[in-house]
Amino acid sequence: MTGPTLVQAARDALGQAMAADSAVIVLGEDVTAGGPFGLTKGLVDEYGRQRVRNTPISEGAVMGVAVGLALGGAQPFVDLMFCDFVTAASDQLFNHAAKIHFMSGGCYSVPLAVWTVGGAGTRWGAQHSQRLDAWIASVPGIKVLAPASPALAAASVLEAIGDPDPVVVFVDRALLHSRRDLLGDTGSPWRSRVVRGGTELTVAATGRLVHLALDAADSIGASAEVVDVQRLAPLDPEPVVDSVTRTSRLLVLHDEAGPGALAAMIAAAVQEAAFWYLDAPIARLTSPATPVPAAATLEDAYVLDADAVASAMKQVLQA
Amino acid sequence: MHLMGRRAVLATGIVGGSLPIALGNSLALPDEAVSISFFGDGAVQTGIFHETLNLASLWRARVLFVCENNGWAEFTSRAEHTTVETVAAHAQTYGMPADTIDGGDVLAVRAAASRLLERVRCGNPALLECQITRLRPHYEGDLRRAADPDPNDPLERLAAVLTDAGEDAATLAALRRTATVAAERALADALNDPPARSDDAAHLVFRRQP
Amino acid sequence: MIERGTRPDQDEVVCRSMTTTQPTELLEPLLLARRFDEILLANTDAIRGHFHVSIGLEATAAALSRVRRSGDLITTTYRNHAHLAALGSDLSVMYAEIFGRDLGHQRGRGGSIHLSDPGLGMLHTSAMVSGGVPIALGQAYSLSRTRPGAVCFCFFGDGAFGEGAVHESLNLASLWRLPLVFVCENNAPPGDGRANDQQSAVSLLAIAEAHRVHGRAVDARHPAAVVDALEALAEEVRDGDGPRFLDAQAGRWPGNATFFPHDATGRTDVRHAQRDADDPWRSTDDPVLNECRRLLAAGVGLDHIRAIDRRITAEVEGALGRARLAPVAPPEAAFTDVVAP
Amino acid sequence: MTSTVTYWQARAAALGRELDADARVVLVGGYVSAPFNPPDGLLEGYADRVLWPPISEAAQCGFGIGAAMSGLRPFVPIGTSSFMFYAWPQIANEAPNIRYLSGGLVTAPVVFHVMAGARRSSGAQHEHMPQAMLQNVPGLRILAPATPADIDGLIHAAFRCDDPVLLVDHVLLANATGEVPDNPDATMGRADLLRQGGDVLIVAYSLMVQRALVAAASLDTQGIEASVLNLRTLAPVPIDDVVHAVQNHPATLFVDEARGPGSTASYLMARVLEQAPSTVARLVCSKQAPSPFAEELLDEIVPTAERIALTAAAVLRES
Repeated sequence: MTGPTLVQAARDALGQAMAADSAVIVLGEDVTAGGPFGLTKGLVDEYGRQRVRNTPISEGAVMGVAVGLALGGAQPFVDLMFCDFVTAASDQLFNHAAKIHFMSGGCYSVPLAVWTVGGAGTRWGAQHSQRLDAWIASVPGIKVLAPASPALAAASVLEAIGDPDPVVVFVDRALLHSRRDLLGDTGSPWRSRVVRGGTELTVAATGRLVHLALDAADSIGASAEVVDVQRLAPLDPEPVVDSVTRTSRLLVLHDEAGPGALAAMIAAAVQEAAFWYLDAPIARLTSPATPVPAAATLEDAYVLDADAVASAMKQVLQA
Repeated sequence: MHLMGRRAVLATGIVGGSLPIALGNSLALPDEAVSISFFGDGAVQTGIFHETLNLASLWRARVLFVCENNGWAEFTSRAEHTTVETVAAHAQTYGMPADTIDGGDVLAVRAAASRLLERVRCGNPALLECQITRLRPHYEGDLRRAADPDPNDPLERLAAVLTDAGEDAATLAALRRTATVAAERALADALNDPPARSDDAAHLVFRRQP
Repeated sequence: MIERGTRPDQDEVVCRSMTTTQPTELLEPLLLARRFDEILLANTDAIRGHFHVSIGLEATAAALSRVRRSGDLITTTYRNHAHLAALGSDLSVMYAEIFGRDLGHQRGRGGSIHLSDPGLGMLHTSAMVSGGVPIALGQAYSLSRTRPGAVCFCFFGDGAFGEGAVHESLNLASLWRLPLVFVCENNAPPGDGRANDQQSAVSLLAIAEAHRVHGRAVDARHPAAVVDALEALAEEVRDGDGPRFLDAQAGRWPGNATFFPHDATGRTDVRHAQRDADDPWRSTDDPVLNECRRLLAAGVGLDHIRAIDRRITAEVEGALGRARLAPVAPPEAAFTDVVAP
Repeated sequence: MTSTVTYWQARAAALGRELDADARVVLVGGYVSAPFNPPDGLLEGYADRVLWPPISEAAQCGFGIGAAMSGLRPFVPIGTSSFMFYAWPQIANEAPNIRYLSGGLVTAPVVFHVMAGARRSSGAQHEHMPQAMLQNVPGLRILAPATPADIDGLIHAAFRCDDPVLLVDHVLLANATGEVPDNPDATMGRADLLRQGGDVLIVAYSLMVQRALVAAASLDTQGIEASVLNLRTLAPVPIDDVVHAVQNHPATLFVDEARGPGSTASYLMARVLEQAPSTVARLVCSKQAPSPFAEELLDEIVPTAERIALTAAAVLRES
């Protein structure tokens, strides 16, 4: 695996988009310094401070500025660092960006791209480790992509910037420095797709859990079909449904805390569409319903790992 | 609450919500063009107002912030919302030119806006605080608070100014008639318009369906 | 609401290092805070995850330890080590929390960025920029109803002025005349005629004043000056005169970085207070050395200062040792205390 | 003993009772009934117990949290639920983490109250159901009354809970009538079977309960007997009650005014299917679009009694 890491690939794609279109403007805290994860590294040297704009810690206003830029014909790209900070930007994202096309009767669209990183496992504690993709995906009017490989991250960045609607690219922190490819990841980031064929069980997963599912399937020698559900909004369950009609069993994996809204929605969609094909109850594996703890022992107990995925797969196969 | 024109008019139902959008808009506009953001004095106590004014000043954005200050935020008087006397004072804190004027005097509004817009076009965001009287309740149908007993109707005041300047009553009456006819015609057109097509609702969510 | 009986009484805790009025009374909390972070930086192998240190900001913490009274409440930030250490929080419990041990106040759930100590009136520490500021409003209001004369100290950094919540809070505190002392630990270099490169106002005090919250700016490189300013402001607030704001302008420690601090200056040597240095940190910015200089000028001997330093350093190292031996948080503790049983 | 009252009367009476009973109770804001409902005298009767914050939702909600942590019992009416987004950092990222981060030493017993959902012709920015997102926030309890007895009992329960509570209210419930017992039924976390019928179970909460009752009455005329289960509590969701009811019916509808992805309904459906996999179930959620202003459009989006009844009849034909 000698290709770029996920964040390097995303950075290159962002640079490519900026080179191709002078309307692309990057906004965020510390973006001139490259951002906390290197997403904007070096961009200021090539494109200057007008197009790579450092902002104060004003997430609400910055998201609003991006909406205004988008309405004015620019292609803003907001680096929202941690997805936990979507709390502070939520009014502009959920109440404005998501709705202006609708409220204006289609007069205006908001071509806004947002990049954000989330997920536990790096000892950042309760307020910097949440996975809040389900929130964003539950608001009509926002598209959410969750790429799980460098190639898909690059494609997602390019698609998000080229799209006429608000698109959030949601990346697992655990994958930022991963170089691992996935089957078929040169295809469109807008469709869920099978990344491992199998006949006994379908596993629907997103982000880092796609890789865990692949590893777990190998380790227990199961004939599991793994579907990478990378478009979280509008949710794209058809490839999962399609797979379940062949395997008759489904395990849904998602890293959200608590009730696991996205996992539940996938389960509900499959139940409605493929009820008569199912040989076993649909199972879901999500993070526990607690805030994310900081201590290593506690966080390790919290985070879903390959063992948990493997045992969930075994259970579904035996059910 | 969300009436939007086809050319560069955006309305939001969230207090303070349009302020940063106007700022972002101005950054995308060609030179010389400006963004104008209207809001009420209730928005001044939202955090987004302060975030936006700071950014606008920092980035020398071409925005004119126009506060229509009627002394009421939803159902509560300004005195119960803040101890700060004028909205303009906040703008000055962020290094912006600002004026507080009688917003019921349309000629004064035009003069002050023109003056500030010159500054705005040079990259100095500015704030115009128009002190006005609330003539209607917070929303139509709210019976709990009557209209202000001393209406300071800007139209009547302008009519008086024009009359003093020698405009004859017939001309003024004709102007009123023209406006009334236009409004009535628009109303009639709207009433004749078919109801919104129900299949539109879900189709308007995205410009491009993925 | 604090559940009683589980931690030492706060009066007992606060009096721990305050029983005397020696000229060196300010030096002790300063050194406790400084040595705590320096020794932490030498033990990063035990830290799992993210942390910040308070080096360079100890003056406000030390001043707080002089001005705080029993019954006062405090909200701090992700940069909180000095606040707890200077107030006399149990250092081994602090280290334990940072190392993810069960002994920590948060039982390992919070880590460095959420350190708090309810026994000291620090009920909850938000790690979000400005997160604790609105919460301080409600705490101050409670105090105004239940403990006249008590105040809430609300700490935040200069970056928090970017967040709208701080502006909303300043306005509300002023409107309702809440017993609240806003303390901005400001380590941003001033900009070109502006408070800093993220602010368009001429100063942070000017922003607070615009919300009718009056206050002072103080050179927080000099701890004694901070004590005077904070004391005066807290008195005005205790008298029922509404909230006050302190712009505590600290120097910037060279080791601060975006994510992880690095030990840029090594162990502070109090003997530098007597020597010339050519770097700004040692010559002008370091509040610990500045306090040593003040003491030397007042006739306190260097040997006396060094003796105090040795005692405190030994205390901190002892605490570190106890924390390192403390058992890790048991995994099942990840799943409790989410809601009331 | 019971008495028959309107929902808005029951709400004012319950709050008055709590204010009388406990001097620590304080209202941080007043939009809990007025201006949404007829004057109920509450704000006038307890003027000295009501604080009127400016339009500063973040400060208002943080204030409530701080006051709760330090000994008061604040009730924070935010008014229109869409305005919660301004206070999202406080409601979603501070209040629910306090008990957990303090290792159980500190609690924040604050009650947030919102008027959620489509009240008709208020448009996309005033008709959110954001509580569905907050299901994914461990540490927060969410209550959703549907009847006068519910609001009476759940206000009582909320003030006796030591965790932060979100009370999801609905403007269109104001004129619902029903009996209120003399002693409030303060059971939190139990669902209530409001209507018994053997053919189909309709699970709903808040306004959708009232619509489900209307739908059930119309199904009666077609010879279909429907049960209506009122959830009352959304977090923690009364899963045992739901599973029990589901197992006694050949088919189940999960009705929710929230949009499907991330809704209580989809979560419940997934949970139920894990425990009762042979259930024939359907989701009846708001469609994936913001709330339109025009009523003709709104009725396309938000479930109506008619849509509930039609779906019930359709699912029975299939099962």
